[in-house]
Amino acid sequence: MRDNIYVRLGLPVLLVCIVSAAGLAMTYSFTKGPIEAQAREAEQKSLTACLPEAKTFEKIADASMLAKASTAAGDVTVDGLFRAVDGTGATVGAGLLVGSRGYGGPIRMAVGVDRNGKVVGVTIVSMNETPGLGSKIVDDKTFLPRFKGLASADEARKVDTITGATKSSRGVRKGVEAALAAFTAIGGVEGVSAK
Amino acid sequence: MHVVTQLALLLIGAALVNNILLTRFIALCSFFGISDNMHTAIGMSLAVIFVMMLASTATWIAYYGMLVPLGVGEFLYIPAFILVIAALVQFVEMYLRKYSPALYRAMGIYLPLITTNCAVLAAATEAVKPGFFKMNMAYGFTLGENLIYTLGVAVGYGFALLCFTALRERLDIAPVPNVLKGTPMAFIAAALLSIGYIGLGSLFGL
Amino acid sequence: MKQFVAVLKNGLSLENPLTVLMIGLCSTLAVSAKFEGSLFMGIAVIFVLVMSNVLISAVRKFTPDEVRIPIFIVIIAAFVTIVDLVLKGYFPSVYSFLGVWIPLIVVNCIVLGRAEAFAYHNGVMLSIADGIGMGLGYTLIIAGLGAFRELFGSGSLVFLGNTLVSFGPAYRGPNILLLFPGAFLLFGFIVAGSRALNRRLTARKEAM
Amino acid sequence: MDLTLILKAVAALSVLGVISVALLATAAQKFAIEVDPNIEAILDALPGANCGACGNPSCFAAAEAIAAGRAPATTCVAGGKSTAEAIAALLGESCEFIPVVSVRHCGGGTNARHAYEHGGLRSCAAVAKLAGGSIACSAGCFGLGDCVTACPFDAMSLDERGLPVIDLEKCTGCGICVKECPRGSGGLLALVDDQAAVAVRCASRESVKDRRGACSMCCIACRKCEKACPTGAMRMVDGLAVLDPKLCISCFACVEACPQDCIDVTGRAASAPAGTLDGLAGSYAGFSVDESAVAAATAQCAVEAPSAGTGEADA
Repeated sequence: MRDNIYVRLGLPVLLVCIVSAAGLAMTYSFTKGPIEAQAREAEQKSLTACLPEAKTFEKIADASMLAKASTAAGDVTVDGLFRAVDGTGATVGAGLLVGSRGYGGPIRMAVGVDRNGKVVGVTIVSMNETPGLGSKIVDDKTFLPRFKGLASADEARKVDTITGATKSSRGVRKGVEAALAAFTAIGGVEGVSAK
Repeated sequence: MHVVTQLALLLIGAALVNNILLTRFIALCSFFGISDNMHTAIGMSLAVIFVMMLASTATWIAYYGMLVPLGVGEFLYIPAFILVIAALVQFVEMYLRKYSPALYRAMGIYLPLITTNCAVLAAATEAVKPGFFKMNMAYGFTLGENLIYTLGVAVGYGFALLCFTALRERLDIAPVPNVLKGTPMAFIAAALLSIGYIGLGSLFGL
Repeated sequence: MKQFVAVLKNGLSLENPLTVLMIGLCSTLAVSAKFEGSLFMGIAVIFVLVMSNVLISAVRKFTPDEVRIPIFIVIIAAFVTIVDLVLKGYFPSVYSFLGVWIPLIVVNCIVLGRAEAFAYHNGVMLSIADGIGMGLGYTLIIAGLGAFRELFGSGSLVFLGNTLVSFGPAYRGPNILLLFPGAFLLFGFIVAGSRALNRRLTARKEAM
Repeated sequence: MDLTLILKAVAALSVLGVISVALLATAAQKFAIEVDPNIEAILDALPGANCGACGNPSCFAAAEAIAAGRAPATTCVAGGKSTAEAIAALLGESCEFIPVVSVRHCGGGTNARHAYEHGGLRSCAAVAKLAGGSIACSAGCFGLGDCVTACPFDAMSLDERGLPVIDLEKCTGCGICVKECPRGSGGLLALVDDQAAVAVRCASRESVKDRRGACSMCCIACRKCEKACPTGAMRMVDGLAVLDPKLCISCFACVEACPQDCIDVTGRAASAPAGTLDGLAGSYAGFSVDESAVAAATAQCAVEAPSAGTGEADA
């Protein structure tokens, strides 16, 4: 008995591990599609909402560009850079997905920037702020439009925060600042449209 | 210098600003169970620091050494982490009991309690998944950052636990309305302490 | 069948709420800021409890005592991961709210405790009853708390994007209810209230 | 369906599973320690989730506490009723139910030296928190009566010495006073077999020198009781006299032998029928002793026992 204690104990655990791993792998392959579709849809939706002029958003995969953007963004994460293309195929600006720190966790948002480097719109992709307080960044319809037309991080810094949602709105502001800085760092619209 | 500052901020952020007990509300089961006695609280805090460092190193290695290369990290991390943590903690407990009875009596008896302590799994999970602390590093910590972060979480846990235990010891003798005596009053005290911790929210702009 | 109902009721009995408060504390407190989130959390816990209870009770004869905890934990973790993936795929907003709490169901004392205390010693049917009873008890508490905190804290109750009840824009709720400390305060008073109630009931019983 | 993904997942988790089991199996063999089978049986009945909700650091600690009688069968919150029943059944089989009563292990009161005068809240719990308590002895009674207030059966009262006296007629052995007493865990108040006929009125674990400095009534570890006891029921453990109630034949030889008046007649044993026999050694002015009860108690004793008046109280 002493010799095969490893077998006696190990076999059941091994079986359970095999079965659950197989089961999970299957579940994963079933849910993988919806998960990715969800993410893509949410991305596209918020990008379109913040830059309505554009028809499609092409993801920029250039690693050096992403690195430049990340450096410029500082402690805000840059989750994606998109080339905004209108119906005729001309580049009308850029969409940036950034994640900034809110009160209840990360605030992920999409920032649309036009050819002149001005903010066209900001939408919140996901956030986890306290309902009724931090969630005012979405509920207060006057807040997000405050960023419209800003052209530099310095200008963005002057936007007023919402009472009772200071930390959350500061998070949004930081996100916009970082997005603008990243946009400048990758060479503005020229950098974006270069293939 | 920049790296050092960043690590220091990570440590403070994990320990105070995002205190696992009082601002994140993780690991509360043992928080109330174990906080009525200073002696127990100290033993528990030490054990938590020790186990968390050990466990998060092990889970980090399991994640980046095995799950990620195989491309299964996305969906296998929960069973893998909890398996590693459970086995490791039980092993350490048995080892201490046999070879270091003094250490075992001081903190070993709290080890089993830590397996099911949410804090360990939470810290291990957050170290590899996007979440609260991921603002400045896209996804996942390096091993060094992971250690610093875990140390912060664990120390923050211990500090909050000791603060609360001291409060409760005083509360025992305070003239509290009869119906609030005991657990209800402990909750209310925890609420006030938690409000205090929220005040740390803007520390160093973290 | 009678036993089934008895076990089911046990989970929902008068004592359960307080037990739940004390041992499922972390998630109950943190997640109950929103009705929607807490309802989904409750459903997730019911699912995990029932499924893992069934499986554990089914394999209990082949489980060596020494390694039962690792085995239970892996089974529970597998179901938790399924919940995690499904929520991520189909309810992304709920998923982002629950966040780290989904993985933490694994270490929820209720789940592991019930697996060990009940499913390991009882048949499959009874284990299902126990899982449903305990899970429902948990869900009732957490959803009730969530509804209370969201309604009185923010003035409206939102479920999957639809506003169910609203006090109108003029309502200014106590912000503390929405923040974490509010959960502590509320809990303190709930425990005190139920204790006072219990005392009164006992006193009345004695008087009779 | 992605077969390679499934294979990879299976491989990853299996490897971790095997490593974990190997660790545990090795540990179970290499680090094996003998455990009281009683504790083990209770541990098996407990959930083993180690959640800490019961206030014990682990299920093992809880099992130890239950086995030792320090915690009730219903200790486990997570396990609920089913676990409690299983444990109760275990306890019922493996150890007899012994009716217990509370007993005080301190004879200090007015004889104890005070470290400071406490002018604040009249509560033992409060005093215990202030610089380790108001009396010099680290195990003695503060005499502020937290236990008296806590007793739901009205079985306790403070006497002239400032010590709680337990009416054994009323005491149900519920253990609430032991829990309430800030020094209950140190053995100042304890639940004992209700057949125990004598009680050692000292619980100090300090050195004998320190004890003497703190209280004139302390156990001085002279071993006279041990020598006097015909059955070996009275033994010296860590410098403190301890009674094994199972061996005690209620001869009261130890009560007579004790030069410190530290051993008292107590208990509701058949040989000591009356309710309160506390302080029987009779050295305290104004403390009444039921002479007839003592007479009845001693009459049934084969060995010569001290009568109340001639006890070594005068020694």
